[in-house]
Amino acid sequence: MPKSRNASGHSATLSVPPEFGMLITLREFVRSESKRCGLSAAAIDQLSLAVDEAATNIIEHAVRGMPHAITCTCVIDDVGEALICTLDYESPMAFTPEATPKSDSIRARVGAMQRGGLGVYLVHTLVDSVEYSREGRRNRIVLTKRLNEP
Amino acid sequence: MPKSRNASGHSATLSVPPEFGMLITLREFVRSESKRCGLSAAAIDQLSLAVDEAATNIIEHAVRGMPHAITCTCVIDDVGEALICTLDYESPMAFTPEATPKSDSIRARVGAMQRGGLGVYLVHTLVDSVEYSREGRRNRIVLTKRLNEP
Amino acid sequence: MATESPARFSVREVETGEPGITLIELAGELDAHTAPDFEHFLERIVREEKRSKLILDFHNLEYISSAGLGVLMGLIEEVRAHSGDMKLAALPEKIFHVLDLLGFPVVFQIVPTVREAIQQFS
Amino acid sequence: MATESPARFSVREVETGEPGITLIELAGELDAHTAPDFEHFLERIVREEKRSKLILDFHNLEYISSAGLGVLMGLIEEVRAHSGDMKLAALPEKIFHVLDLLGFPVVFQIVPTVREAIQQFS
Ligand SMILES: Nc1ncnc2c1ncn2[C@@H]1O[C@H](COP(=O)(O)OP(=O)(O)O)[C@@H](O)[C@H]1O
Ligand SMILES: Nc1ncnc2c1ncn2[C@@H]1O[C@H](COP(=O)(O)OP(=O)(O)O)[C@@H](O)[C@H]1O
Repeated sequence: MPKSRNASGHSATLSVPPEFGMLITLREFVRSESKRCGLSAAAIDQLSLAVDEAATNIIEHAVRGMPHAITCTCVIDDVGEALICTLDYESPMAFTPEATPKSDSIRARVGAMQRGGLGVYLVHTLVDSVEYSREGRRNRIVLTKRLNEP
Repeated sequence: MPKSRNASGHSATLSVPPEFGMLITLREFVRSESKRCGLSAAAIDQLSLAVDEAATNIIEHAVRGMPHAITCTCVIDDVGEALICTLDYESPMAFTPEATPKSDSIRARVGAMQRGGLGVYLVHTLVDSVEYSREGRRNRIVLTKRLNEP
Repeated sequence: MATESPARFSVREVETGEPGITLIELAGELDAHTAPDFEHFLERIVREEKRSKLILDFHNLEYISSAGLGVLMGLIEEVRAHSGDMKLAALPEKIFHVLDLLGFPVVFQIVPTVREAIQQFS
Repeated sequence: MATESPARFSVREVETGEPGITLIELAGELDAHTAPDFEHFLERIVREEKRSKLILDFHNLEYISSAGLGVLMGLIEEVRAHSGDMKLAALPEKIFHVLDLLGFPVVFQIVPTVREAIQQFS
């Protein structure tokens, strides 16, 4: 389980209706929060793209047209080493990708000019860790991005 | 009463703990939402300053140290002519400024080098209308900014 | 609800003076919300107007997600089937990074400037 | 909680080469959160170090709210009581607008450039 105290009290929470038109609002929020938390410009670009891809999938495959908001929070972890960005949404079904796509299979797919299937790979590649969990009817995707790139 | 349907369904909502450190997050949210809604650069500056001043007062005079978040939404009104930005917060007391400060009295105050007392004036001067209301234990401040300046 | 900003993404054709070459300029943020506009625009050019020497000028593009990349993927084979190509020109570094991560340079001609893309077609 | 960005507001002294003149450079966003830093900085200069010919360089200041303006208001009389002044130089247009709206130009010397502010003191 992600440390749920990180999603509480001392951080801002954005909630958006599950519409593609809200992706820009979500990205801007992640950008401004991760800047405030001291992420580098490159890391901000990577995290905001990862969040966009994860949220695009949530909207596309899980909740589009449903009335429930997707919420997003960004906080620094307890030891001050990483930004933890959490997406939380209500959905009738759990979701955890069976296996994270590998770089080779993505390159093969792109090389064969097959459309789609890039989102989950990007999410996992652009951040340092991704955790999926479900509590009641809510799914949570937690993306962790280290403040100091290795 | 402000049109409460504007604060629902189809807009993003930001909620922040009542701390001055969250003002930048709030301003960035208002900036990105009002840009998305088509406000001019000058109007974006004015609205984000007005929201900052109103929220600074909420934190300073009403809710600092309390556990309840301040929420903010920005939506276009039903006729597409103005952006409606709503601040909503729980507070033990209602708040409506007795009289909106006049330009002359503000200038006299500044001329006499008296500190403070500029926030409410700025809020009212920078937007086209300000409405205060209370429902249960929640206060609401609704700022309206026209899309096309007169 | 009139919450669309006119300015967040745009795609338009720009005159090159070179007959047979179509220059398309992208600007703003290309995501799952704006990708359909981009797709309709390109489909009209490729399917209805049967143009096949395309240069996409990325210079003013600020953001791209996989939804935008999917549009390119969806049309590249069709363009090549008409003996044409779709060259990607003037990519900002952060946009190149995303394409590079996914192996796009293997499939797409990525060219430093629009001028060079035109020369390659001529 | 380590949620402070080091970069959102800064205030520092810059050498002018002119004895007796103190040049202070502001950068970033000055709001109710960052105003206390600014206030402590200025109080040290005015109260502890008793310096009174101050120029504030606003060139890199991106934002100011009434909390930041309150800091200026809180010290201007003290500076003048020591036969000095606090001149505001190189204001970005949008920051000037806010000060102008509140009648600050009646109280504060607002000068186009740091160079002119130095000349006025010399
Ligand atoms: N949040 C989610 N909820 C349900 N299914 C998802 C979610 N995210 C991804 N998926 C599933 O994983 C698949 C792969 O996603 P992705 O790599 O983004 O490619 P694409 O969306 O183009 O199919 C999707 O087709 C979908 O079936
Ligand atoms: N949201 C609020 N809740 C309670 N009181 C408020 C609120 N906003 C303003 N006030 C009151 O109005 C007064 C004037 O506010 P303002 O013009 O911002 O000046 P200042 O905050 O410097 O006193 C405040 O001192 C406070 O008493």
